[in-house]
Amino acid sequence: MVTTFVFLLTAVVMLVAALIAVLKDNLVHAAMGLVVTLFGTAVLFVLMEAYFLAVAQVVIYVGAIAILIVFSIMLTRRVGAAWGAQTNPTWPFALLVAGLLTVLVTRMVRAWAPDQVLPAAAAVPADMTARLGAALVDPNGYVVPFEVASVLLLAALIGAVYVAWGGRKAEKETHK
Amino acid sequence: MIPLSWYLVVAALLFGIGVYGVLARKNAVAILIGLELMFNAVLVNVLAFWRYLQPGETAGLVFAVVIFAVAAAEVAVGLALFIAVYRKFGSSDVDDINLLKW
Amino acid sequence: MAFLQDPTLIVEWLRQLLLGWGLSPALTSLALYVLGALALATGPLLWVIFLIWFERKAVARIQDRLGPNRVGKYGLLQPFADVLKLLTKEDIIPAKADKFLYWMAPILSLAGVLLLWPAVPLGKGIGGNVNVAVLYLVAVGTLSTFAILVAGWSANNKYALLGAFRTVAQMISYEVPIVLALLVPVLLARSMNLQDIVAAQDVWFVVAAPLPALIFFIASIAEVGRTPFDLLEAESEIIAGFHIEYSGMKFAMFFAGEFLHAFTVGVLGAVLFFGGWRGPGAEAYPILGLFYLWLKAFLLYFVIVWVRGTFPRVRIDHLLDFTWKFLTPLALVVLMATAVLDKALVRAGAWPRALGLLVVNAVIWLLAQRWLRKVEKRLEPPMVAQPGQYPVARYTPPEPQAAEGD
Amino acid sequence: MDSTWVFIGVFFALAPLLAAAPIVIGHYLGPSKPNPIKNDVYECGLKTVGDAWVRFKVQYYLFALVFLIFDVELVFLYPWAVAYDMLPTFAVLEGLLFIVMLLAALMYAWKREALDWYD
Repeated sequence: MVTTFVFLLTAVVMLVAALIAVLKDNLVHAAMGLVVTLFGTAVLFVLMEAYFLAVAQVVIYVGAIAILIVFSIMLTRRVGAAWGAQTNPTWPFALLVAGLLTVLVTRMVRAWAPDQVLPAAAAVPADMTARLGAALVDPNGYVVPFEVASVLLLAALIGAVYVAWGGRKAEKETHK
Repeated sequence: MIPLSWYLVVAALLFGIGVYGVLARKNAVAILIGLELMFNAVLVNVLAFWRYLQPGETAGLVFAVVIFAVAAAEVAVGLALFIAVYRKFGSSDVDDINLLKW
Repeated sequence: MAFLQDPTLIVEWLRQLLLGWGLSPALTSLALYVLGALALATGPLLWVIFLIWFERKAVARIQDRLGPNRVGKYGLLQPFADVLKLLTKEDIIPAKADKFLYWMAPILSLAGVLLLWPAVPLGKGIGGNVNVAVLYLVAVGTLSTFAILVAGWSANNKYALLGAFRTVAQMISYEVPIVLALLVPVLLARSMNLQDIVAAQDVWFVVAAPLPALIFFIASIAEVGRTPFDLLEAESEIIAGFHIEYSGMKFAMFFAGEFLHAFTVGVLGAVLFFGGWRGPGAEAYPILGLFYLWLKAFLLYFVIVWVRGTFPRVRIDHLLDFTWKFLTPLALVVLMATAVLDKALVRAGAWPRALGLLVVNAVIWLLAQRWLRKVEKRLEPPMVAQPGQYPVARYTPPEPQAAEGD
Repeated sequence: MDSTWVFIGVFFALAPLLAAAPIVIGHYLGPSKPNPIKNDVYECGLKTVGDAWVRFKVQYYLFALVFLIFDVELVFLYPWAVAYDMLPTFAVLEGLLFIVMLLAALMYAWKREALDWYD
């Protein structure tokens, strides 16, 4: 009962916030919509008893990714300037594609798993976080994705710093 | 109890909204916002399947964790490119960046 | 007095009372949750009023002043007078402000601090028992960061926005060493649950992990934005930073949030490194555990106030260098050393393990000191007093530059 | 569902209300005599410089960027630390390799002067 109510409330808030995120011309408001959606996702994770991932979702998405996005929006805009239209003239086309995709997937889901509920025996083990940690470094488990992720992040950092930052000397010259 | 399909429908709607954002927006950061919505929809999907089909296994959780890493790398590099372009062209509109047009 | 031995009895008593009134069991549980949340949230909020008085008085004494002494005995009623004044001040909302976000920012700022409290274990079996508590603390901390960004943005004042950028850059930079330092107690206790972390401290973790404790403490002070890391809102130099456009009660909420956050840092430090509610007799009488926790937290809070009263403000480049080029690498090295040694010493018993880790921490600290001396020599000319001269570095005016926004 | 998480949910609903209450009370208790000058942007004594805008400073972005990468990698390490008793020596080394990667990322940003503050 309570979980169903919380789920429905979260879902509605999330979807409205997601609409704000893609429709608002004021991009800071759009980013705030994104933050609310990300938070709602974390609530859904708690409902699914994936507690570690719920907090990780908030730490990574809300705490780091959203802040990076908000930074980029605020840094590239004149304070007090008008936003102007943020939508392409071809938006009806986009609406058509997105709408078709959504309807198709939703119909497929309804047809495939109409009312599958949780099996009675399906409990999440209490030490799930420890199991995840062990699996991440287990040679027979997922050690390759784990190490590849670290290399990917290292590469991303190097690439991003290289692209965005020319070093102090180059920086001084571009601003002269 | 909440049926599995509810989670999947919410994820599908979220994904659709994200697709619309990616296709309809002008500003590069706004496109990234749409992309993030799509990533989140995928995360909800993955975890819903984990919870309902294999709650004792770690595969679903590992999948979600790897998606976190990929999303972070994508945002970092995407925004770095955006900022480099902004510094070069003084605009954050993808329509204005048309060097490859000719 | 059974209550002293088991405070959960009060919950049972309330539950029976509510059930006796004819409420359904589900509704009773909900009412109890709401009551508990109200108690846990209003307690810290009222405590803040005392903290404000204490801090003003303590800093005044450190600086050889009297501090508040007019309203009530020892000025104890001063904060109440302040609250009354702030409540009846005009609530100015800038005409061009982004109204909704402008209202949200102070609320988020204070709520972000209050939300840390449900994770804190207050005694054996009472208080927070969250299975991922340590990361929960980090996650809730991001709300405060967001509040500042939103506050700086919504007022539509470019100085507020600049102040917010700088504050956020500082906060996220210091979050890295905090997250790294928090990893060490988690590693030692094999759990993210603060209740388990307290239970694992047969030997306080400050013995096994003095450097992470220090890193956590320093970085947390910076995260709260207190002196010596408060240059982003330095009252005596620039006006305010991100809350420049806030007045009345909204401004007070930012302030209350900061004071409460400082005390909460004390509480978290006590839980993570100083044994939390543990102490003689705390197992038998959980109320005593609450008292121990409060005492330890208050002592740590006093150190924060002491630091505020004594240290000069640091410069922004020093501030950022300090976290990225000293605290973060140090925390990484300590983490690696702790991980390796802990695996080797895991069967040695509590005290040998703690002492072994202590020795490693000491060695790392000495090496870090040596490295610092080396870097210091390379960077700046030594500030040594010559005969007849004051030991003051010579000020060289910066080269004149074209007018810049920042 | 764990009961502590229900409690946290209730707390999440209540804490903002508690923080909002004094603000709302103050809003209605205080006088309200707005005028255009009072509600104008507050800047140091001088008249507002209209189109002066915040010059883009890539520094802020770089700190946020390095922070993002660190944050993600550190979150990965928490389950590793929790599972420490279950890990063989080999798995511990895997974790250390991960931390070394992090150190390498820090070194790169450091050497590229991306972590320096300049005016």
